[in-house]
Amino acid sequence: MDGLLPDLEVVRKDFPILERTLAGGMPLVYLDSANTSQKPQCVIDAMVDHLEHHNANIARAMHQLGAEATQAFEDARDAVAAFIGAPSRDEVIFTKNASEALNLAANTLAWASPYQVGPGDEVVITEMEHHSNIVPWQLLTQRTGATLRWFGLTDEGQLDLSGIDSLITERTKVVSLTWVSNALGTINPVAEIARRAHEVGALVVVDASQAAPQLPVDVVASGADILVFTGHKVVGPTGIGVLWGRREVLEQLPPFLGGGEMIETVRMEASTYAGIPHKFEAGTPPIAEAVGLGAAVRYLGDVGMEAIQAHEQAITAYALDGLATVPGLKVLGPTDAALRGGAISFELDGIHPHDLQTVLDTRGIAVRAGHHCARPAHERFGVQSTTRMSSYLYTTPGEIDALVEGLEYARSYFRLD
Amino acid sequence: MDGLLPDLEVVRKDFPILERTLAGGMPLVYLDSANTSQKPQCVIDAMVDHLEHHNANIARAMHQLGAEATQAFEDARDAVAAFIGAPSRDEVIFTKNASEALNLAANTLAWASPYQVGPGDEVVITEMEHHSNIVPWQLLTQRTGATLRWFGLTDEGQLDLSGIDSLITERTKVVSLTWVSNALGTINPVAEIARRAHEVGALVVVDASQAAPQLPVDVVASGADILVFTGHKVVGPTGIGVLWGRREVLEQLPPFLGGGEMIETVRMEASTYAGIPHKFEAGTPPIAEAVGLGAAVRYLGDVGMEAIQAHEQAITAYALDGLATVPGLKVLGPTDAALRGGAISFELDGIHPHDLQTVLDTRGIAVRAGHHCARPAHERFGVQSTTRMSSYLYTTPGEIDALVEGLEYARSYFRLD
Amino acid sequence: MDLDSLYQEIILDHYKNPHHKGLREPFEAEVHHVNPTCGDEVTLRVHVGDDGTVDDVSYDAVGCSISQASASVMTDLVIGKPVDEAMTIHEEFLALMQGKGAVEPDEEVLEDAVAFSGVAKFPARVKCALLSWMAWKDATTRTLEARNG
Amino acid sequence: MDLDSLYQEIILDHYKNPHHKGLREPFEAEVHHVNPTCGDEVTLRVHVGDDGTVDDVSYDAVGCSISQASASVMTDLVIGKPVDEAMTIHEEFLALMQGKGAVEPDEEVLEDAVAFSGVAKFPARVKCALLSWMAWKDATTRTLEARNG
Ligand SMILES: Cc1ncc(COP(=O)(O)O)c(C=O)c1O
Ligand SMILES: Cc1ncc(COP(=O)(O)O)c(C=O)c1O
Repeated sequence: MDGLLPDLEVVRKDFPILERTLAGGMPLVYLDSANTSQKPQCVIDAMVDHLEHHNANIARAMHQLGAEATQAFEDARDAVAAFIGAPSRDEVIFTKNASEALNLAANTLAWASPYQVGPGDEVVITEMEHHSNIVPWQLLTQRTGATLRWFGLTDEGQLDLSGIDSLITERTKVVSLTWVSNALGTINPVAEIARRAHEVGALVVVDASQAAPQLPVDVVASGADILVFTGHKVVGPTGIGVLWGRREVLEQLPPFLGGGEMIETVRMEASTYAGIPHKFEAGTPPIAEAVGLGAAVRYLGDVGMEAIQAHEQAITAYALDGLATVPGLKVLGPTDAALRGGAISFELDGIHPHDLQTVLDTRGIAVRAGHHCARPAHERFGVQSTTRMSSYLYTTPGEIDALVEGLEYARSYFRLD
Repeated sequence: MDGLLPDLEVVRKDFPILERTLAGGMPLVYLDSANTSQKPQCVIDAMVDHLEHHNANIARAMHQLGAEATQAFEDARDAVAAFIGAPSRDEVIFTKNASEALNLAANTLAWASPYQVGPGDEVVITEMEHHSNIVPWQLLTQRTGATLRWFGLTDEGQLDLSGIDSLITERTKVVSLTWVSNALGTINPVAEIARRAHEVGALVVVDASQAAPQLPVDVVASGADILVFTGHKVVGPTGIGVLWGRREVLEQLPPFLGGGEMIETVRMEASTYAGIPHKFEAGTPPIAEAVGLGAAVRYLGDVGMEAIQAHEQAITAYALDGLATVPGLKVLGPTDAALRGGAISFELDGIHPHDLQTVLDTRGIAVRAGHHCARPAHERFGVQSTTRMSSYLYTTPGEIDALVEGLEYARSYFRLD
Repeated sequence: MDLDSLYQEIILDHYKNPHHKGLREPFEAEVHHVNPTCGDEVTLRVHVGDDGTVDDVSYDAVGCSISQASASVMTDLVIGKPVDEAMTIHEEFLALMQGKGAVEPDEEVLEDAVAFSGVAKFPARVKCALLSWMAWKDATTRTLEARNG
Repeated sequence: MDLDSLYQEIILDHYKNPHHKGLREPFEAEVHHVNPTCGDEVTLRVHVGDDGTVDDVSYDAVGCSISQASASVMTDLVIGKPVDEAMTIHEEFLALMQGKGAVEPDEEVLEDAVAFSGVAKFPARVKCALLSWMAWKDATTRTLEARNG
C-alpha cells in the first residue's frame, strides 16, 4: 500500500502500550488517537530521567538541578517553536491543554487592550468546532455583550463559505476555527479565511489540536494570529498544551492568570509583569510535561511530518474503502481521504454507537462513541451520536481490517443480516 | 534526635534523585523542597505504568483502556479527598497548579453569583502571601472596582492581627491567606481568621501550598471555603494542583474555563454545564499527573502526616540551632520551630544571597536565593533577597550540618572572618 | 467481557419494545438528564398520587440499548408502587450497578432489572443504565419537595 | 564548578569599589530593569553626546557581586566610546555570556570584562552579569530613537 510509513513495524515497537492485550487475551487495536495518542518510549523515558535525575523548579531555582531543569524546560520550548515554525521561541506559551489555550485567548480579549471585544462586536466561529472552541467564545460574548456568529456546514461536511462576506464584516473582532475537525475530519482552508478576516482587521485564532498531530504546521503560513494545540495528541503527555501567538499580539494582550513567574515586580499596591512568554505562564509550569512534549515533537520531527501525513492519508483512504463495504454504514464528512484528517465518524443502521463501541471493545478494538465534544456538528447532521475511528502513525492496515470485521460481527450479533 | 522519621534511611531510598552526585562528585544535599519536592519511585512508577499500559482519554473514552484511565484518574480524586478530609470527592477539583486554583477562585468571583465581588467591596490578603496569592486578587479588584486590603506583619514575622476588626468588616467579600508562609515559615491561625471572616459573611480562601506537604490538613477544621495546594510540593508531579471547595460554594460559582468535559449540553446559541467537579475541569485533565498525585498523597499518608510534621519540626529546630552559630546570620520570621514550617529564609552579613547560593551549590547544597515569590514580605523587612533552606521528609540532620559548614566556608571564602 | 452477559434477551426485548414510553399528562415534575460524555438524553415526568403512589412515569429518550431498556424496566418496576418502596428499588439497582459485578441482585426486588447485572462489569456502560433511574429520582424528589414544602 | 573561576579578583574589586555608581545628570533616558526571579534591580541613565559618544552612564543597583561588578565594568568600557563601538562591545559580552564557556573572549575589546568568562559556566548567574548591560542597551536605544524619530 502506497504512503504507509516504511518502518511501520519499527515505529510500533516504540509504543509500549501497543503490546498490551485486553480482556480475553485480545490484542489492542487502538483506533482512538484523535481522542488521545499513545506515547513512545522516548517520551516516557525523557520524563522519567527528568524526575529521577534533574527534578527542580525552574527559573527561580539557581542551583545545578535548577539550571538543568530550566535548560530542559526551555529546550522543550525551542523544540516546539521548531515544530510549528514559530518565528520566535518567545511566542510559544505552555498551557495545560488546548482548552486552556483557547480560554486564555478568549479571556484576555475581554480585558482592556487594542484587541478588546465589547458590546456590538462580533466573534465568528464554526458549527464544526470542538466544545473547547465554542464555550469560551460563548462565555466571552455573554460577558462582554458581543455577538457570537458562526459558519454553517454543507451537506458534505465542509464549511459553508457562501455567506462569508456577510459573516466576516467590519464588526468582526475575532475569527476562531479549527484547522482539522475532530468529528468530521474536514480540513478547513484556514489561510484563506484568515486572509478575509485580516482584511476587516479581525484576529484569527486557529485550533490546531487535530492538525498538529497530522500535518506539517507552519504558523506563519497558516495565517493565524494565535494557534493552539494539545500535548497529549502529539504523542506527548497530558497536562500540557501550547499557545503560539504573534509577538505583537501577545505583547499587547493583558496577562491571563496572575502569580509567580509572570511578574516583574510585585508590590502590595500593584504589580508589573514579565515579558512574553513568561507573562502568560503563572505558577510552576508543567515542567516534566514540557520535557515529555519536547521529546514528543522531536520524535514526530524525526519520523517526519510529511511522512506521517502520507501515512495517515493512506490509512484513511483504506479505512474509507473498508467502511464502504459495511451495509448500512454512513460516514459523516468528506469521503475523499485527500480532503480530510484521520478521524472518521460514522453511523451504522440499527446499532447505537455505544452498543457498537462495546461490541468492538470486546474484540480489543478501541473506538469512541458519542458526540466527540462536537455536539453542534452532530446536530447539524441530525445525529445524536456516532462511532469514531481515528488512526495515527502507528496504525496498520491490519487494524483497519480488524475494525471492518468487528463491524460485520456487530451486525450479525445484533441480527441485522 | 527526637521526632525524626524512624525509617529515614529507608525513606531516602525511595527517592532516586537523592543518590545523584553533582559537579565535582559532590553528593546532592537538597534543601529546596519548599520550591519543589523530590519524587519517590512509587510516584514515577505509577505514572510510567499508566503511560505504558493504561493510557487513554477519560470519561469520554468508554473502551477498556478508557475505563482503566478513568478509574485511575477518579481513584486519584478519592485519594486526594481522603488526604485533606474532604466531605465529598466531588469537592476536589484538579487544576494545573496552586496558582491556577487561586486564579480560578479570583476569576469566578468577578462574575455573577451570590459571591460576586463588585465596586466598593473589599478583598483582604496578607503581606506574607506568595505572588500567586497576591496578583490574582490585584487583578480581580482592579477589574471589578473593589479594593484590596491586607494584614501587615509584626517584627517577628507574624500576622499583625491587632487591626483585624477594622480590616475584616461588612465590606469584606473575600479573605485569602496562606496557611504556612513559604518565605517566613510562619504558620497562620487560619481557623481563627476564618471564624472572623465568616461572621461578616466573607468567603475564606486558604493557600495550603506549603501546609499540605507539612501538616495534616483537614479542610473542614481549617475553616476554609476554598483551599488550594499544588502537586509538585507534595512529592507529586508538576502539571497538577488541587482546589477544594465547599459544595455550596462550588455549585454557586460560575464556570471558569469553558470546553470539553465541563459541559452538559452544547448548542451554538448557549450551553449548560456539568455538575461539580467537572464544571471546573475544562478539557483533557492532567491524567497521568493525577495518577502520580494519587500515588504521592497515598505515599505521604503511609508515612503519616503526623510523623512528617514531627520530622519537619525536629529538622527545623536543629537547623535553627545550627544557623544561630553562624556569625552575622539573621533568620526572617519566627525562631521557634513549633511556630513555623520548614522553610527558613536568612540573611548573612556581607554576602549577597546569590553569591552564597553559588558557593553552597559548588558543595552540592541546593538552596534558593531571591525573594521566593514573596517580594512584599521581603520589603516589609527591608531586605531585597534572602537565602532559603527548606527541608522535607527525606532531610537528615547531616544535611543541615553540611549547610552550616557550607555557610562557614562561604564566610571564609569571602574573607569575612 | 462476555457480550451475552451484557446483552441479555430481556434487555434487547425492552430495547425493541420499550414500555411506558412517550410523555404523558398529568405530571408534577419534568426533568431533562443528559450523559454529557456521549449525549444520551432523557426527558422524564412523574405523577405521584396524593396517597404517595407512583401513578405514572413517562419519558422520551435517545440513547443506546442499555439506557433505553433500563428506562423501560425502571418504569415497570416503580409504577404502581408507593414512593418509599420505589426508592428502595432505586437504591438496590444503584448498588447493583456500582458493585463492579460483585453484588448479588435480589430478584424479588429487581425482577427484570436483574438482567442488568452484566452491565456492572462494563464500567463505561453503568452511566447508560443509570441515566433514567437518576432522572426518576430527581423528578420524584422535586415532586415531594414541592408537595411538602 | 570552580569558584575561583567565577569570583576572580577583578570582579571582587569592582564589587567592593564600583565605578561610576550613583545617578547623575544630565541624561536622555532612564530605565529600570529587574531580574524577576531574584529581585535584583538596576536603575540606569545614559547621556549620549550630540556627536554620538557615550558621555555618561550612571546607575543605582541592588544585587549580587556579579551583577554589581558587571555594572561597574560595563560603565568603564562604554563611557567615552562612540555608541556604535559600545554596542559592539555589548554584543561581544553577550556572546561570551551565552557561550556556555565555549567562547574565547577578546581581551582587546572586553578588557576587565574578560574576568566574567567564568560566569558563562554558571548558567543561573548569566542573568546577573547581563542585567546592567541589558539596561544600558535599552536606555541607549531609547535615547537614539527619541533623537532620530
Ligand atoms: C505559599 C505558596 N503559594 C502558592 C505557590 C504556587 O504554587 P505553584 O507554583 O505550583 O502554582 C507556592 C509555591 O510556589 C507557595 O509556596
Ligand atoms: C479539535 C479539538 N480542539 C480542542 C480539543 C481540546 O483539547 P484538550 O482536551 O487537550 O484541551 C480537542 C481534543 O479534545 C480537539 O480535538
